[in-house]
Amino acid sequence: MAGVAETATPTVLQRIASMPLRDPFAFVGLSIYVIFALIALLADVLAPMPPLEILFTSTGKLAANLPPSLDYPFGTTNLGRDIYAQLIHGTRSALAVGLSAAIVVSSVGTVVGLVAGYFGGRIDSLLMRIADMALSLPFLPFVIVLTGFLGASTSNIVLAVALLLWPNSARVIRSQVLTVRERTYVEAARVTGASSWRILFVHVAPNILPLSFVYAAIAIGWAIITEASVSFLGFGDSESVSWGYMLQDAFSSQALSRGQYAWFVPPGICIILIVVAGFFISRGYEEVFMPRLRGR
Amino acid sequence: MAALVELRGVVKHFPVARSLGEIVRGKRPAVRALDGVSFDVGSGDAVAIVGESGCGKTTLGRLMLKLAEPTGGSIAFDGVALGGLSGDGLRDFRRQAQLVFQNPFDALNPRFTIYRAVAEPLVNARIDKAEHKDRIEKAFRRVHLADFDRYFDKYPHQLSGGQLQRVVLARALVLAPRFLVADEPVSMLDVSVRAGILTLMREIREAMGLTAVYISHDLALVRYLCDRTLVMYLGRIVEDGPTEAIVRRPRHPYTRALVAAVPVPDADQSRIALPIKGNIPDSSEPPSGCHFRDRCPLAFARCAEEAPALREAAGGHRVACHLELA
Amino acid sequence: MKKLAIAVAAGLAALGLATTTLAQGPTEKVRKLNLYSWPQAALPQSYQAAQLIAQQWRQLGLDVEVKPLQRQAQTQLIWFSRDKWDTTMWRMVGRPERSDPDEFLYSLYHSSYAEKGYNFIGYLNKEYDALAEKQRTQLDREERRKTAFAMQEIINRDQPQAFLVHPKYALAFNKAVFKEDTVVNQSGIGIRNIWTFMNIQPLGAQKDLIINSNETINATNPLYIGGAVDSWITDLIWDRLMRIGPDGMPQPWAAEKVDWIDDKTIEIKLRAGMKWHDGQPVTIDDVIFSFEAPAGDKAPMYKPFVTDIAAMEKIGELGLRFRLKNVNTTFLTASLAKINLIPKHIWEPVLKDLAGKPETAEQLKSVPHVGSGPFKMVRWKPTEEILLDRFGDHFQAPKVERWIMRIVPNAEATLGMLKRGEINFLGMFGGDAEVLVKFSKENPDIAIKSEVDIGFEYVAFNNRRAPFNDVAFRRALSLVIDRRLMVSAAWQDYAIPANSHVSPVLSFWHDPKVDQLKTGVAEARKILQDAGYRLSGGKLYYPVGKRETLTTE
Amino acid sequence: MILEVDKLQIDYQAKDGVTRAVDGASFVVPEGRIVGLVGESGCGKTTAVRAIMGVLAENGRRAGGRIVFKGQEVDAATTKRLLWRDIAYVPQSAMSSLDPVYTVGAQIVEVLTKRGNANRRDARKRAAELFDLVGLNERRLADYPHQFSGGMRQRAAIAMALALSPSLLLADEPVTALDVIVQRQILDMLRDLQERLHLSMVLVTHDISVVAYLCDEVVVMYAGQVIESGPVREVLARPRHPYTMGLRNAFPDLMTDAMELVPIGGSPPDLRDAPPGCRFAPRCPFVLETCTTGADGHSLANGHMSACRRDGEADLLRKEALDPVTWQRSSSFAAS
Amino acid sequence: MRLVVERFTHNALALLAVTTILFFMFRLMPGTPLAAFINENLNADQQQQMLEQFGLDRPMWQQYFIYLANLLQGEMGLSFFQRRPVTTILLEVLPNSVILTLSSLVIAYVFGVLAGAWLAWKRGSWIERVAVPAVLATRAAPEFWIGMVLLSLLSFNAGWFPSGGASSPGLAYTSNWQRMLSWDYIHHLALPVLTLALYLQGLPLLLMRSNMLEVMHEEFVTMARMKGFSEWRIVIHHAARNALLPVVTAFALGVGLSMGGNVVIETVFSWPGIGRLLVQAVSVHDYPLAQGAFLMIAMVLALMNFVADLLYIVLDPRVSHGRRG
Repeated sequence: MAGVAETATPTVLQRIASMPLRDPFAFVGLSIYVIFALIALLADVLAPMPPLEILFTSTGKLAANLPPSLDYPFGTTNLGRDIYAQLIHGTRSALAVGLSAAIVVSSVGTVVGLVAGYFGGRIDSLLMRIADMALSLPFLPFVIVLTGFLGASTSNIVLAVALLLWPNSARVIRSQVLTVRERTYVEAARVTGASSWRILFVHVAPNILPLSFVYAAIAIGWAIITEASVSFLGFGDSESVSWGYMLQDAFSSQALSRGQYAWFVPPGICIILIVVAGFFISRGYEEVFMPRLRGR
Repeated sequence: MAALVELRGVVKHFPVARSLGEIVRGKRPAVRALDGVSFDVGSGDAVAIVGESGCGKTTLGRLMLKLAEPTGGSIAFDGVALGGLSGDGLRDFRRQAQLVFQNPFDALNPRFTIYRAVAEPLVNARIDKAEHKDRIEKAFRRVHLADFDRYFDKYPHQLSGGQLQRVVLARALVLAPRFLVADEPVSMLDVSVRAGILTLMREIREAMGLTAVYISHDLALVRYLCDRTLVMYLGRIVEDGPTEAIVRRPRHPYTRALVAAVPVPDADQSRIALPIKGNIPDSSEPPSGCHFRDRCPLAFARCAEEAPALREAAGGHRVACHLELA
Repeated sequence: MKKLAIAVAAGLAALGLATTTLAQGPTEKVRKLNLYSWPQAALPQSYQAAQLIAQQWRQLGLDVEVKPLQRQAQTQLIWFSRDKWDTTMWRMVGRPERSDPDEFLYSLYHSSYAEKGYNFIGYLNKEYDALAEKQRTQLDREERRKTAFAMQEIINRDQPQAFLVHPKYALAFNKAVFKEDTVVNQSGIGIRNIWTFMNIQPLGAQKDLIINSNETINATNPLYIGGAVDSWITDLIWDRLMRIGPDGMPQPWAAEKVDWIDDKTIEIKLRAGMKWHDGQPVTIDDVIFSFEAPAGDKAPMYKPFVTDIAAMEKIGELGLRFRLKNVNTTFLTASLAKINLIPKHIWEPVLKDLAGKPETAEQLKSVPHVGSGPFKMVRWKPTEEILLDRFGDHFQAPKVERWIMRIVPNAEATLGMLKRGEINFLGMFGGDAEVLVKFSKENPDIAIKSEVDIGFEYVAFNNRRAPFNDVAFRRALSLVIDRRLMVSAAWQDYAIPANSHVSPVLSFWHDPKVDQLKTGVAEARKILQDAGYRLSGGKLYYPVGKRETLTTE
Repeated sequence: MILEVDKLQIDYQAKDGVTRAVDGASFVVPEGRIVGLVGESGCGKTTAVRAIMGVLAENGRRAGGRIVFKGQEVDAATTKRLLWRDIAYVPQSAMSSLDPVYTVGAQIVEVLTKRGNANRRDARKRAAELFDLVGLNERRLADYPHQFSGGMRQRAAIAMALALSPSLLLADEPVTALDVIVQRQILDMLRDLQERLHLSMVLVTHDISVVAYLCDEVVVMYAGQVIESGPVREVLARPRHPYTMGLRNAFPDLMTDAMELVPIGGSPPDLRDAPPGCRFAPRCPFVLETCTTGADGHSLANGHMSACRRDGEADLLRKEALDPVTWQRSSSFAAS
Repeated sequence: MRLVVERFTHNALALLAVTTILFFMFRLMPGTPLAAFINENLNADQQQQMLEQFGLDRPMWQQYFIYLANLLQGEMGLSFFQRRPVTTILLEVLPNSVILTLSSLVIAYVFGVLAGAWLAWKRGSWIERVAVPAVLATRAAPEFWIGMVLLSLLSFNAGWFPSGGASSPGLAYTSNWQRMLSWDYIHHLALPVLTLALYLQGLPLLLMRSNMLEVMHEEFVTMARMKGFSEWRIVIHHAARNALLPVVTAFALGVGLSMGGNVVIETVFSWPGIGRLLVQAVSVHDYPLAQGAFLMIAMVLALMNFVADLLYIVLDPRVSHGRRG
């Protein structure tokens, strides 16, 4: 197994790695990810001030609603927090939410899709009925109910997102498996005596991997938007600073009326950037790997 | 010579989606791909299975290689029933029976190098890695790809159709099998390279003493490769006999039509009118009795009531027809 | 570098600690304390205060973590499982009936409320209990006032909780629409009160008063209290025998006069000529019915307000005598100014219908909205608006034609509506007061009125468990909190410092002595030191011999 | 001559260069005859007929040459007028060339009303006639394409092509995907129609048996060029170009006794970088040095054209070509 | 017909499963409805009485079947706070949500389809190169954020639109229809619809564009060219007709999906719809109301899934007319 995987992965990785060069969309998307990842890693260096630290002016007054300055590039909130620090540290929670959701969604989706598609029959029907069920749960309401009642920890948001998003990837991966399964070389592998698991993981899965990446990239975006929406509605995890939390804070503290654009515009743009990066990448991959995959 | 592969009353049904009414009434409509097929393939023989699309010939090939399980009947390989094979027994069977595919462009995993693709059977058969190179080179020589080093590190898309089909053949031969099924091995290839593959296959079969089953719709091609031909129509064998005899003196009305329909590359050929009309009926609802009767110019009442059995006729033929056909 | 320095210091301190421990016998470090709070999204000021308080407590060597909890979880933890928490942010809101200090004086600290009631902090003090009971029987205001002062001083001494601020609520109206001096300020409540709604005078064509609420109206039911906003509406539709006046004192309303005959007897005279909204006259039988109806089990929320009534006697056409079971100074506020007058001819069949069924009047599918109040119900869409018409036959008929309340959940939209004239009376503002001030500067038609609340914000200590069962510890924790900082940094100057459960706006009842709370880190440290607590290595240790029995949850 | 194609050149623009799919192909279609256009995949035969229809892929472009229909030169603009009224097309895959969301009848009616000048009622009547003509029951006009079997779909496509009574029919591999019996039925029908309607026809195919069965003339294409053409009988019996000779050898023949199959070594050249001179030279057993340089040699005798430079020795070469050993001489034999 | 029944059963079963999950999810949530009331006046008896009122004193499985039985009669219990039947409360706001969803979807899809087809037409141009990322960005932007910005700009600052709600104060209408057709209602509807439509248009646009590009390469389109049809006819009759198929089903699915997604928009614009109701119910822990609102949204979703299946069956002859011949 291991020996086989060694030789199989490079081609997939090569394709994934060379893709950005061929697709400018994917290149931009990947660059955005890299930049945010760097910001998240270096958050403590870029913004040494803890994001929830209450700041005071030199005269001992609360440093509230300060306009952007050298000390506070985006100013401060009405409760005297450094907006810049929040934005920088928000990257961490955005990536944490996004990546963990992506990993769960794409791994569950991939495994379910592979198993359902390859083995078919009862397992397939069972898994697909479960997927149908999860798909008939309204997305945001479900997340709200779950976080509203169970508490709004980041892990609950990830759980809710994962519970509802895996069927999408599972379905598409399943249908892709169905077509790959019909490919002659899969049959050829059977003739040469390959076991089902070997066929599944050596011959079928590598064709599916790019799709998993596509769904992972989409899931990153969904999870981040969902976290932001839930935070915005006031069900967020108030112990971790996220962009959604910042927007909620700005909205309820009336940054709009105050015209504190530096407070509510940057988090919105960050969300757009990171989500659109996922779209760009998934679009790029779709174009490269399965031009006919779009639509229903 | 003893039969290597024996088929007895093989039936294969594919279920089709059921309507609610059918579910309620417990009906299970199905496409009857094979409807009671029995024959033997003698060791060292080359047998052709000929018929139009939908006649069940491809299904038959898959069943013989245990790529699908029959709904009824039995298939035995070297005296062992395929139905019961699993584990080591199955692995052993896989080493002995191989398949050559219709579409060489899709028969190799696009992510595998040629070397890895051809090594796949060796890996699956758990053959010591040290032996791989040797065996692979030998197989490549067999298929006249003597300059094998040129191919090993290439990917399938870098090769031409003829080369690919040779690699597919090499993969089939790398385990030195006894039994080979070839499903339309040249129909996807360009005309000018077909001949090369056909001659190669004949040569290999003779050199290795392989037992082979060729599946094709093309009588001309079959005639080149095989001594014996089975003609299928709607899941049943309608005629079975020496290829030359079938081509020259077809007995069954369907075989006659088939032979008459084959165009020949000769502008001076005599244009015999096709003896039959109409299309192949839906295989989930074939006619009663003889499946061919609704298109048969000679059909009579009995044909609708009783399915004709395959019985001996003159010239080493077996024919499934109620009439005594000369 | 700095971290390293701290680590070294801590190490040295630990060394020091080891030696002192050897010298003085084993002592225990005060465990980490959880300070619960609402999430910032729900109550930003309170959350901010919690953060600031935690910072100040840390200066005493305490390990404090602020833990925001959603409402449900907080209720569950603090209210329903009373021994499982250390300290939490909490608030008491002002309501007109709380203008009588009894509710806060009695319910908050009386030991009988420790199990289930408002004394969720578990403050047990016999001396206080006695005073709380005593003030209820003191019909003489001056005497009662002395008792109230004594109670406030006890609380100041014991600091069962740390009062933070009395918030100031800024409300506003459009003075281009309404005549400014017809707006009435009710002490401790502000301008959003029934007196304003009856008196406010439109200047021009706009004859509707359009007010906002950021909460949904749950119910408009004279026998059910759903939420705070609900009572604004029931107030307007249904009259009561008395009302809390702008000065915070109950004054006769539907009753022309109210007289104490003796300690346990009150006589009232109903105002003549009152009508229900359906045109029927209001009779003394309706009044009796209104007080009898909650006595059964069909209006559990109102039942407590009539349990003190022993008997009611009709005196002539319009007179009624209440005989009470106990002496009760609060009867005027808590019963006469609380019970909605409902028409017998409509409600009698309704209640009869409910008899024997599990449902109560609270669950009525269609509540008869017939009252005798200054406004009558026209239309109600719970999530959009409620619309009332003026009741012209009322003895104090309003000047505005209609009273409309719009449900606007967010502060941002509320301001937008105020600006665009979609509302003309800001009845509730959940946003930033500073924004409102700025807003009124940009929109000169908007007049802001602010008023200190009867209610207050505080940090509750769980008096049941260590270390909060120690007065010294509580005092220290309270004194270290800088109230001015709270006012400025958390409430943005829209609050005044608090140290009493009786708001300074209730100037008659408020004891000014308790305002002189001397706060500061030094003060707090001194108290702790005197009580034997020790600071070692930046951490606070219990006095010798005191053992911790709990662990942080 | 109903159609003359003269030195047609078609380019495909791809990322890695220009492919000249058709490079100076010339052939003619005499009135009332069936011309077979044969060649292997990628030889440019389909591209050539599509160019006549004025429909090339997005990256395709006519780079040169003339197309003359009934004596009139046609270009992109003028072709449009002729389409379907004068020149109609029968596709290889009738399934994908019928719009899946309309009934077959509706699609025939569409042609009749939008391109012909029929009103709807006449159009429906005519559609029924057309179905009858190709041996389909007119009830099936109300069916959708996917409800037809392969042979019926092909018949429907032919009915559609005949809708406006064109004088020239271009059929691109019309029977390739079909089983032999159905294939034969369609071929018979085409012949029958051609005779009854006096059609001229171009039949594109890779199968010389089909050409032998149906066509009057044959045009052999290789690597974008016409290498041999002439009357079918003549060309098949006495091929003059080594490629045609090779093709003849490579086919198993059901009826003859000669059982040796001889492959042509190598594969067609990459058209992005076609070799100079004769494009068959690398695979040709009779190759001379002069073959790989200079311009093509075209010689014509009795309407039989060959592009071989050794055309003079054709009879000799043909004899040699029958010997399998000859073909092993080709330099690319091993790597077929 | 067989397909229709099959799809119906699928969707109905999924809905039943959702109902079941939801029921037990809510029952297993921490806390009791009593926790919603901080009232010192509630003694133990009264609390018990309250549990009985809401039927919470019975075993869970009994509650479940009672719940299902009631549900079949359109009863979803009483709201803890409003003390009114959940069904009544929901039906009051449902029309608002439906109107908001439908009108924004219609606008989004009409625009999306046209713009998508146009972009497919403009393939390779600079317009396409700018438009596609821009459209992706609109799909990436959080709806509430767009709402915030639009509200701030167009309502608070410019004053063109009302700041929220569904109608001006105190307006009365004789019927719901009259209300919904009134200028005032449309004026209130405009900004939320605009926001939602801005978010929603991306899907049909990109879908239409890629479908068009794909269909334009289909052989039958080439054939239509060969038949000499005008380019307009090819694009409209053949390409667009085929490309629209998935878009139409996406529309039906979109109704169900965006009903759920409207939660944030309704909150930003104080729109009295079912999503805002859900948020409020969740934030005050009104279990029956939250459950009802959720279920209502889920039902719309299931219904629309079914409609999408139906549309697919009806519109695509390949599905509706089985294979024959």
